[in-house]
Amino acid sequence: MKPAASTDAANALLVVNNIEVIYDHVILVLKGVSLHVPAGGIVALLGANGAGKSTTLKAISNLLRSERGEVTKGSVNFEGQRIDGKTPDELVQQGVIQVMEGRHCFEHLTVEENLLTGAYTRKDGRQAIADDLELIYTYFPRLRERRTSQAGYTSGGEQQMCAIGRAMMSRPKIILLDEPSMGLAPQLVEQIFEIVKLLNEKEGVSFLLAEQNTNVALRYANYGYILENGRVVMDGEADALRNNEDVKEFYLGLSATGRKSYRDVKQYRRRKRWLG
Amino acid sequence: QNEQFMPLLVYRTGPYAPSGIPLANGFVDYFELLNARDGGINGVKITWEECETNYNNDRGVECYERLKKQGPTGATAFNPYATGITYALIERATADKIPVFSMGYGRADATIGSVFPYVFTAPATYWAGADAIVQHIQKQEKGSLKGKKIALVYHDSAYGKEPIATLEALAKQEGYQLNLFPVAHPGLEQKATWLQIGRQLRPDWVIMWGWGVMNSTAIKEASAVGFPMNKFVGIWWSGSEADVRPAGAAAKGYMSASFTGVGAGAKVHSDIRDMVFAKGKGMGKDTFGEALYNRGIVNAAIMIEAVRTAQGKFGNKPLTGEQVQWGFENLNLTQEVIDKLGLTGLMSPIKLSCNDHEGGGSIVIQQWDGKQWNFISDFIKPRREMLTKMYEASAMQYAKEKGITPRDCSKM
Amino acid sequence: MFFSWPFFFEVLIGGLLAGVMYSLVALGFVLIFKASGVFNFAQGGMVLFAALTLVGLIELGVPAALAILLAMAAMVVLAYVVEKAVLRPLVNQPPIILFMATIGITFFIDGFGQTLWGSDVHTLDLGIPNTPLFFGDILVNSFDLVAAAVAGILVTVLAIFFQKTRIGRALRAVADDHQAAMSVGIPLRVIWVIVWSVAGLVALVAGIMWGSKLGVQFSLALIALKALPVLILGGFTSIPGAIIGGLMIGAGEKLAEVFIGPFLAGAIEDWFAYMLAMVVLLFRPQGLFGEKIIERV
Amino acid sequence: MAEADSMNAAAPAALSDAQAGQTVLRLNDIELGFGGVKAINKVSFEVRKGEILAIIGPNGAGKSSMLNVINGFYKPQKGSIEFRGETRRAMDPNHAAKHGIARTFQNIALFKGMSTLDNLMTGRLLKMKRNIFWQALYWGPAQKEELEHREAVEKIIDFLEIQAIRRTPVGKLPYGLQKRVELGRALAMEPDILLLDEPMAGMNVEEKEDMCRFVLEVNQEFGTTIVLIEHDMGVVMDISDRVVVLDYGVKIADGTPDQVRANQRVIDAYLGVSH
Amino acid sequence: MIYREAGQFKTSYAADQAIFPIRLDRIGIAVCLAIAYLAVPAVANDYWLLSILVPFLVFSLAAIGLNILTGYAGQLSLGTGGFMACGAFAAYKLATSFPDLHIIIVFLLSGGVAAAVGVLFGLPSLRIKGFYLAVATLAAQFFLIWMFNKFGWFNNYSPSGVISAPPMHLYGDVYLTGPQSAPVNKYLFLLTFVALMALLAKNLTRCKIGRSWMAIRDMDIAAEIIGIKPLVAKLSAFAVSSFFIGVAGAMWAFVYTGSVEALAFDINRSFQVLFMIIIGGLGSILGSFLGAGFIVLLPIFLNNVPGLIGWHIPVDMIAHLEFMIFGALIIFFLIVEPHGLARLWTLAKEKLRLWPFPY
Ligand SMILES: Nc1ncnc2c1ncn2[C@@H]1O[C@H](COP(=O)(O)OP(=O)(O)OP(=O)(O)O)[C@@H](O)[C@H]1O
Ligand SMILES: Nc1ncnc2c1ncn2[C@@H]1O[C@H](COP(=O)(O)OP(=O)(O)OP(=O)(O)O)[C@@H](O)[C@H]1O
Ligand SMILES: [Mg+2]
Ligand SMILES: [Mg+2]
Repeated sequence: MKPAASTDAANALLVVNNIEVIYDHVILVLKGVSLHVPAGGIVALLGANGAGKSTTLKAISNLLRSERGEVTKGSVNFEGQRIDGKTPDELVQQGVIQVMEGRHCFEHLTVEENLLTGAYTRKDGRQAIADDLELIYTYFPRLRERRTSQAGYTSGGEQQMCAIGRAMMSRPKIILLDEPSMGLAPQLVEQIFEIVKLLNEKEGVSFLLAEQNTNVALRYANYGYILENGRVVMDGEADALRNNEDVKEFYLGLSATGRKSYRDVKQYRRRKRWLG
Repeated sequence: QNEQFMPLLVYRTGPYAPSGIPLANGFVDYFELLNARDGGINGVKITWEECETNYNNDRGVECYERLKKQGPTGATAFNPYATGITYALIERATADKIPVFSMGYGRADATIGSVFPYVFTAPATYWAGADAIVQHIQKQEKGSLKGKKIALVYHDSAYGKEPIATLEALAKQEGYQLNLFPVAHPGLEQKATWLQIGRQLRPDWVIMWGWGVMNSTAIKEASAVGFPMNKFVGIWWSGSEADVRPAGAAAKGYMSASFTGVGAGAKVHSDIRDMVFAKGKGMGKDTFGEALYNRGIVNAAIMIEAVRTAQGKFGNKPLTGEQVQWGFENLNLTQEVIDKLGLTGLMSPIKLSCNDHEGGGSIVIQQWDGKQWNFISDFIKPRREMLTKMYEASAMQYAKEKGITPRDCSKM
Repeated sequence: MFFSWPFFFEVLIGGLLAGVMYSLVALGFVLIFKASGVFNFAQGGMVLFAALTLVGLIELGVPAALAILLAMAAMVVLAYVVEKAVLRPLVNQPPIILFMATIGITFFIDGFGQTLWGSDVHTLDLGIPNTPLFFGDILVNSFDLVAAAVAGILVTVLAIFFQKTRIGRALRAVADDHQAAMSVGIPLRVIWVIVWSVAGLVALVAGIMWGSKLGVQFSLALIALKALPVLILGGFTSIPGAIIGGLMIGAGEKLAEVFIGPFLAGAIEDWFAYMLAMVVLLFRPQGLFGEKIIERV
Repeated sequence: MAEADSMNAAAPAALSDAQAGQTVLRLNDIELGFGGVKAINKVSFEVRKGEILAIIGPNGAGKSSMLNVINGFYKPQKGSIEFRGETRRAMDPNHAAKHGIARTFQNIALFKGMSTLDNLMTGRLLKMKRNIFWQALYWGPAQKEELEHREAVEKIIDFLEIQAIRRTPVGKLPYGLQKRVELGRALAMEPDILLLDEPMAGMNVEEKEDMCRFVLEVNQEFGTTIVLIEHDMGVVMDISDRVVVLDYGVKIADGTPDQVRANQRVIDAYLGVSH
Repeated sequence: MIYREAGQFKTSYAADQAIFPIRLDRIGIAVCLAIAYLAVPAVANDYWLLSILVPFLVFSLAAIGLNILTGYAGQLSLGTGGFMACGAFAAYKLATSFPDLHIIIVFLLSGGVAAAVGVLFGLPSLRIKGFYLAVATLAAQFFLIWMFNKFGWFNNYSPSGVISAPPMHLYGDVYLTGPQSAPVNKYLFLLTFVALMALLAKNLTRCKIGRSWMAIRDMDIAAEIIGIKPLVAKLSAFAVSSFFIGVAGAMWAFVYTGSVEALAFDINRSFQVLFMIIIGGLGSILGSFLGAGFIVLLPIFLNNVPGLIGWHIPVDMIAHLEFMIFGALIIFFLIVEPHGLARLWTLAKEKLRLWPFPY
């Protein structure tokens, strides 16, 4: 894809440095995760269920506290400043916003009101906000149709669009996207990633995306980290990862003979693990 | 340890604190006075401990259990200061042989000492109070209540229901019509009640058995529907400063029954000022001379005199509850004794016996003039022949339910 | 006792006006619930605390106007402390936990208020007249009219605050999902301080009205119990609902007490209010004006 | 009851002309609207015994609503449902559960406060018969019954390879595992028809493979009929026998995966780039 | 000794389903029971027995009852006081109408009466949820107290409306109520009774019915879809819960205070029990005990400690402090562990299991 943006941690937009996360004072979930997102980069965070992707994102956006989680070691820097002590709203104002896994729309608000809450921290006037709202509607025409429905009554996919749109309304510098493709129709998945690319190219927004859909993610990202059991077990340029044999087999479902059919994976099979 | 221990169940906090505080202060200041002035009771020092009940039955029971064994001879006598707590303590205290002195509250039928040996109701029960109020009204109505309408506004609880039987009996006897208006606890809202009374029924008199915030609310609402205050009489727990002050000017002219005196003019008051407050002791500066403060003093004094009486038989030493019970039953507070104690005008004479635990006290009607309470009647003697019959009937039923064989008081 | 129309209307009007007094308290509940999804049990305690502070200051010799300002300030400080000490550490917890925490707050401020100002009863007289007025044959109390006017103004102002400001939307978002609200950059802490402050001010107003009526004493905290049926009838989330619920409960319970009570030996108004509210809930589980409860899979 | 019997009489005729497996469930002209939104508009299709039927369509097309209609959570305004020889206006959730319809949900609907084991055990509630007094004693027949069902559930736990999380409260599990537990709960009901609403959303390829394996195995071993909503075309095309395509409330195609893949309307409405 | 389950293999599901699968826990509970039955009666004085242990046990029972309804079935209720009153008044009527009825039968029957009333007031729960239901249960609370207070029939027309327990014996001259009752007997009887009831409750909650309650609590829609009838689950929760609470109310009136008026079961009682289960832990039988212990002991502790260490604080100050400390502690516990003391206990065990490794 694109030439890799600077891999030099010092110049990166977002640097996560060896963080450790504990839930409930007893459950150690991240065991030293380091990664960085260069300015203008799209970085994918891949890994199995429970690997700690969401936790990593929440550690960055500081939403962990509200789940009784705690960063016990390491640091997070954004634009050269430490941000691990900041509140989520301060982070949003600085330009770091997260789209949470599982949508989390405001059920009782209408779709449009949901989108507008995204602009809460903005100070650039009504017109700018109205323009952006219009922009979102052009990206997601379905939302325009449902703008006056209560978000609680929209379908899963509509809620997902709503959540992404809401985050975009804050005009962030970096969006932490947690599983954007989940529950979306294939067409929409492509669309959303196209939008990601567009925002990235046009508006210079950086992305850190936790994604299960490795195929799409690696197509759009320029760098990737693979997380397993709370550790980064592999990282590299997206292209390199895509050509890695293990990634191919376990994350892309490709074998030497091309894509396997899901029908053929019936036999019991031990999964291979990188042990970090 | 030459000490006589007095347990004090108080409520200085919570919804009834406005009543509980002056009461408790009266006790404490009187004890302080006796220790400072007389060195206790015949040389036996008085000690005491307060226990906060919050006007709560189970807390009251807990306090009782906690305090009953304290002091060298255990608790002298308990003043539960709540009808519910009194009920809960009767059986326990009887078993533990500690007197329960429910002065002007609790079970009226506990007056019958042969069934309730350890419960004392002097100087007057609610039933006596109801009778005295009716007597007062009768006097105002020039002797006849025939065809008059009287409304009873009452706290819808054990306490509030106490006078109903008496008032009904009297209604039959005197020929007035009695209407009942229960007010649900805690009584913050009485608009419906007072519209019914003031605008629909329009009775000649209203009697109130209220408690806590219910009292001042009733007075306010009564004035809001234009009911005249000088036709409105409360029982003694509806007759303290805390009950009328919040109602402000509206309360002027409101009356209540009482069995204790008003003001801070008795000798005991000046003694407390000189010998307790002057030494920086005592708690009642803010509530000095209030109706309930005085009631606290009187209550403490009766208890002390019961101990003193018992000392006459058992010697000047700390006494057990059982001994104090004898003291209560043989207590004879004549006017001279009252004068000697400096309580002149604060109480009427009483004389208790084995079977009569009420002691024949008298009741007086007081009126609020906007600043203070003033007596507007003489001490009224309740008609005890009728009441005693009612007490006995009720006590016998209790005895039957509980399987108690009454003592034979003629042998005592 | 006989029935007469003028008396019926008297009771009705008296009931409606009494209901307005409940609404004043219910309003505080609605504010906090609507804006943060917390069922604030401490509202009654806040009413007591506000009134105690006000009377305490007046009794210290502070002029009434200044005392009101200081009491307002006290309520804002209280809001700040509540946010910092209670809500912040409990963000994103289920509603029952937050409800429980507000019970903790209730105990704390009940105790704290009494520690500061004592448990005795205080008279609060701001000169609101309490005289019977007659409209034709029908008696209406002037105090109740003043209370109704105050409540009317309060509701209008609050409704505008919620509808016309950007904060209003944010408040509702917080009520739906704390974490999501944080994630889009709504400063939860600021929001909470604002809401609790406003609820504190409403509590002060309720405290002044109820305190003038009952005297300022511990029992003020108990009026919360009279506000609850109003709250469920109107719906937890509706400001106008608090008023209309109040009117309905007030009128309903007074009429019931006067016209049904005598057949049931009286003192029925408390449970009648709750029964009335419950019957309404059977038909509308979210109260008359509450937001519809979303049930989906 | 009498009404139901008379309908029974008509049923065999309908069954006999089903060729590629009997029809176990047939939806006729279902219409469902919410206020202004028409979520389902005159949709009819049938579910045949032992097949894997996929329902696909863009977001908001009415797929989940369709499942809700099938198991009775939504009552359609028009149309009827034929199931087990009875024709009904709408299904009743309890009736559906009793007669072997189990499902999973798009937004996971597990019992968050309970452990995995308990969640699966809830799936067996309908099969437990002992009354409350035996249960209170937890002795004799009640205990025996409990243990029998425990054994059945343990088999499912082994099958789904979730032994390690048996005692974990499900609220704390990662998303993918929760989906698996939810499948387990549905399986514990030993259903004849299993409705799966996006069982593989949020999973990576490897996990999807596992999930497919479970679905296929259930289908083949127990002959369970499966109706499944899924957005991953790879999965849909590989494992389903038949595909129904919905687009904003209307059915636009119904056929084998290959037929559907080739259908231009489906490509326009849903697939976008061809797969 | 190391607290661990490793090395203790279970060979059957029955063993695995046991209430205390870990051996050390079993030993622990045995020790607890031994202390409760042997050591306590030997050392405790009347004050401890009557004012602390007896109410603690009665409250524990009520808390278990409410926990079944609120903690397990998720139906928030503020009607506990009303249902306790049902039990108390039913017991009184039964005991006075049929003087020969054995006291245990009286208790069980009065629990049954409370259960029936509970079911009646549980009916709205089929439509009403969450806080709305909580407030609706207040209707039950106010109505029941009003009713018992109002109609003389319930208190055998006692003029004050107070009922007091007639003397009743367990057997021979072991009296549980009335003047001849010894505190130790009351305590031992309650201990046994409550322990058995707790066992029943535990069994119910780990069985079919308990699971259907929890399912309704966690997600009622999904529960309905897997075939749980909300009607049955909710009403059975109301019935069982009210049964426990009713028995607790009867014991309160008979064994603890000996006499009560309806107002003793007012709304504050409901709140008190609710605090117990929230502080103790929703959905935990153990938590019900811990919470009851906490709420019963805390005020007594606060009242006694200053005296013991020679501090003389005026009682009103203590009372206010008690309010404040109580409030602060509730908040503190919620912050430390929103799921109550029982969860703290499990977490502690969890740590112990991992010990000496921190994670
Ligand atoms: N609030 C919590 N309390 C305790 N443990 C938690 C909590 N949230 C997550 N975990 C645990 O942390 C681990 C990592 O979870 P996380 O949600 O970060 O995984 P993930 O990589 O995002 O997985 P998925 O792809 O399923 O979303 C999991 O094992 C999970 O059980
Ligand atoms: N209870 C309801 N009230 C109002 N509208 C509803 C309700 N349920 C569904 N809808 C609407 O019906 C339409 C179909 O919803 P449904 O959930 O069935 O879509 P879906 O096909 O499952 O979409 P997705 O793939 O995004 O999950 C949507 O527009 C949704 O907003
Ligand atoms: Mg995740
Ligand atoms: Mg769907």
